[in-house]
Amino acid sequence: MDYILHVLILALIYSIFAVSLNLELGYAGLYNFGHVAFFGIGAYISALLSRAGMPVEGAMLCAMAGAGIAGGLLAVPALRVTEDYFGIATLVFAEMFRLVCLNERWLTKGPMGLPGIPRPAWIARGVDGLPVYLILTALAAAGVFLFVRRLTGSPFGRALRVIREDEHIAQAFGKNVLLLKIKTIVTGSALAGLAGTLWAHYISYISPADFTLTETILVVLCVVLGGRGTHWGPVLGAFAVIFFGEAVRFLPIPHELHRYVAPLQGMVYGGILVLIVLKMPSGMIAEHRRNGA
Amino acid sequence: MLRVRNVTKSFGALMAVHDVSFELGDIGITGMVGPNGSGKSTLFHILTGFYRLDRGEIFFNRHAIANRPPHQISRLGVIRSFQQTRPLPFMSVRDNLIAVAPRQCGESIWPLFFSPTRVRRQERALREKADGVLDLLKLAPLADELAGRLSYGQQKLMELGRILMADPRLILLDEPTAGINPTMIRQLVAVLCRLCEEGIQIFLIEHNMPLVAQLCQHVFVMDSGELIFSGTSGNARRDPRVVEAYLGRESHAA
Amino acid sequence: MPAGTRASSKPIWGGKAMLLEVDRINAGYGRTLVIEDVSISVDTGEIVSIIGPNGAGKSTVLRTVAGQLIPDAGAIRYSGQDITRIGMAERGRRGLMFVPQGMNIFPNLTVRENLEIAGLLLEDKAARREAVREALDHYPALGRKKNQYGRALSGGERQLLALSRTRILRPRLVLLDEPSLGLAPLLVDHIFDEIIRMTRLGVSVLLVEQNARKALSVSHRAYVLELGRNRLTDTGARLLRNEDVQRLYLGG
Amino acid sequence: MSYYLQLLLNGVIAGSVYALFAVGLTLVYGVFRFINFSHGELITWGAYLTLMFYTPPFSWPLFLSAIPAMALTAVIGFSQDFFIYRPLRRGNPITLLIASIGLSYMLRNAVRFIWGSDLRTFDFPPARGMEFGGYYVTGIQLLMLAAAVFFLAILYLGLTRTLWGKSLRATADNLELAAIMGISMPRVSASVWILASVFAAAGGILLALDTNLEPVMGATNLIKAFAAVLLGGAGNVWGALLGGLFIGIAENLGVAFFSPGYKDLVAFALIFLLLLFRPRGLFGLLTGVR
Repeated sequence: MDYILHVLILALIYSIFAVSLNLELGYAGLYNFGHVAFFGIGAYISALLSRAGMPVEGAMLCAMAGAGIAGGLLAVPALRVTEDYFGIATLVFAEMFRLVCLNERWLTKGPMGLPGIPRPAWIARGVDGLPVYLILTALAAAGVFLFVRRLTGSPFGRALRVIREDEHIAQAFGKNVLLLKIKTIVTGSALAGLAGTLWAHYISYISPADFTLTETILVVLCVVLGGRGTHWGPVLGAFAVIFFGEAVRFLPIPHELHRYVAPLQGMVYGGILVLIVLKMPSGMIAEHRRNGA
Repeated sequence: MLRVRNVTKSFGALMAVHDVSFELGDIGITGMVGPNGSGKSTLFHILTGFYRLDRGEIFFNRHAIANRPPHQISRLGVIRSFQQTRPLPFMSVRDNLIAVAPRQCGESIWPLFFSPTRVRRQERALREKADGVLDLLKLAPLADELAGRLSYGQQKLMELGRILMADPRLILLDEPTAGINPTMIRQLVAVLCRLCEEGIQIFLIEHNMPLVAQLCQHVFVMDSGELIFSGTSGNARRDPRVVEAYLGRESHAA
Repeated sequence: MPAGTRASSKPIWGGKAMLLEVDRINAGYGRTLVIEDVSISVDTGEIVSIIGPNGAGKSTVLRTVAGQLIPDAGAIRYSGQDITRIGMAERGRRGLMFVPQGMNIFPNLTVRENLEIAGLLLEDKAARREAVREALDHYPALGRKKNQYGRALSGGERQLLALSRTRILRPRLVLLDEPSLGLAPLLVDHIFDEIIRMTRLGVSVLLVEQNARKALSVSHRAYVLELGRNRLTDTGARLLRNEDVQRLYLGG
Repeated sequence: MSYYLQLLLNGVIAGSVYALFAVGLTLVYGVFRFINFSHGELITWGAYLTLMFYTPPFSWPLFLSAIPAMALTAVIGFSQDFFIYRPLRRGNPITLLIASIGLSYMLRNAVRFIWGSDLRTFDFPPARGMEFGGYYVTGIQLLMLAAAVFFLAILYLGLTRTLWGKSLRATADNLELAAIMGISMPRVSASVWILASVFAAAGGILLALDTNLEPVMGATNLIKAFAAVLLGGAGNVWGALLGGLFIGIAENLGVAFFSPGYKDLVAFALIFLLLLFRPRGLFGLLTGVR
């Protein structure tokens, strides 16, 4: 039973992470492959602040703000280049983030990571705190989902779609494309920071090894598999990816073959990503069948 | 009122636009013509902020708009069209019009959550405005159709509808009649004339000289980056430099 | 069959087939048709040009004949054989050479390397090396700059380099897309002299040109296109004096 | 002073290997206008395949085992394009980037699946550094430098002396004109992918001689190769070579100023700066030959 709560919490955290990426990737056409860096920044900020005695709720808010600001710092320079270079610039940003975490031992304890990240005071530690944490995560996920749905269903979302389809038209009709993109990335990064804090305080131990290309692949997979530019797509994708990831644990695999599981899973994730792009680019829920604002 | 002074632009060694100066007084429809490679498209992109100019100044009603980003120029009422139609294929025709309307408070995050009524009110107003424009262009029955499924000519009309949604004071059209059939051209011309009567200035780039003669009171002719003629289209046809620009120079016999 | 041999195949039904017959072709990009039912023909030894106001579809016709664009309908016959759907390389081997508009040389290859690539269709290595050497001797302007990169050449020199491919491949028909684009008037005369010299090599020319008078003054025959359709056709000399041509360009 | 020269020497050696990675990456970009993210995995596969042939049950000598390794890597490289990239070529560059990221993740995990995740080495006997003029160079480093120079020399001769090489450069220069000239696209694309794969594999093998093998070695070196490509001007083969050398030297000299942990940061920071200020690269058109 506790295991199911664990998987649900993970899936909800990942759906926040995927919905926030979808705001950038699905609606504005911004292929931000560095999204995991903001997930990490959120996790580290709230971990450091809460370990230093700050109440967890405050730490979480600071984490979101910090991640948002970091998003702005990346967006302003990175938006000067075209799509595919933007994708590579953000990917490099994520790797730089991980490298800084590895080497600034005075702050992040480097590869040993940060143990003992406290949970909010009103949530019990350990296993019996799970149901309450699940509620907290569910509320957060619902809040983020509604916030993003309101955002993308509004003229703001429509303007993003104009930018995604044809930037020249957006510019020619008075839309400040750069400002809209920066707002989108700042918002998306802040929400990724939220996912990061929820994850940090749930797992209670983080290290740079948790924010690698693997996480980037996973969240891109959630969005692309689920359906870019749709409301429910990323959530569906997140649940599918997490359940597949966790379900593998139940397969009756003899011990000596155990080491083959993780690489096989990685091959499957990579393979699905390639197949989706090749055969089903619009993902499970196709955007335009649901027609516009 | 558009004033262009000594605009010059070169791409590496190629002098695309060389020291061009002209003014669009309060003439209704003005045309700019010239053979391919004469620099008229480059000038058009400079006027609308998509290209940066090397030297010169441009004024639109007292505002200096040289090298300003396209969205700032557009907000002054200088609205342009593109040579190829660029519909937003996955949106309905009406949404294509509403999406491009300027100054939408719903496009910034704060009002969305803190003054939603103002956003809803503006949405309704834009919807009515769009339907009005669609009636003017006789596209009303297609309002809910996906823009991607329209014919090429209908997309050109929709593009004009989008321009009207942006409350234009000066419309810059890039080869509006390229690739559409004569009946659709007549419909387009009728709409342009009506806009003129409402005081909207139109500046039209076209190489379809007969159409320019019929539509424009005043014509500029460009050839290899330079402005070689300014006057009525009737005189343009008889001006030796214009004839040579178009038909070229006969050389010594083979 | 290396290009340049003279064996022109005779059609079975007697009567020598025209070198090139374009028969009612329709072509365009995406959903928009640019040319409809356009027919033109070129015979051996002729210079034929296609003129007409911008957007008349001149280049589209040429690119369809060259094989860069497959027409939606109609047929193209070259010395009696249907080549409508044949690839550019095969058309090149049969002696049909295309010089595109604008950037028609390799800027980051040297002049000599440009010529070697130009001669790629000559299967025989020795013949290719000989043809390149002969071309470099024949055009001293290119010979002097044979080790310089293409991008260092002036507009006129670039066009000469593009045209010099004719001397290497010795094709039977050359398609030229706006050779005078972006060139100063003096250079235009120089380039057209070169085109005329080409015909002395037994090469026929199909020429698309915006500089209508210049083209008509060197053409045996010419076709005038308007809005993607055949409008007029006559000898170059008569079209020069034809009033309709000027009205087509300038209206009124 | 000799300390810096030693670092410089190490830099040149590392740089020449990075150049091997960068040259293949920029050639693919030159012809297909897309950065192949899974180019890194070709580096990894080249190294691991060589190790496979070098150790039992094959245990062939190093040179002999490198040949089939590079050949198999070329097969992987060619089939990447044939089965995945070619159908996507019409789409926008983003789908190609996502596909190449997914493919890279798949190939990396395939290495982990077959050879496990722990470090492996060729475990040559620790060669005492040969000392001349006060600088220490191990036998392996000399071999690396010699092999890299050998491969780059072949590339230079191939691209400037043979018609095949010139048609490759012509296609990278102007794709449309190359088709008009009768250059066969299938042949060019096959040779580009095979060339890029062989050079990546060669670089991977040389790298593995000096350091150890791990499944993620390709990814870290890919970022360096990409920095070299940007430095040289995307699509510019000689620019990529110079870019690779520059990065090797910058990294090794950098060690004298900040902690070795940040060695990779040099390439990352360089990419960021280059992307934002000089996307066309420092050597843009200086060296000319694309």
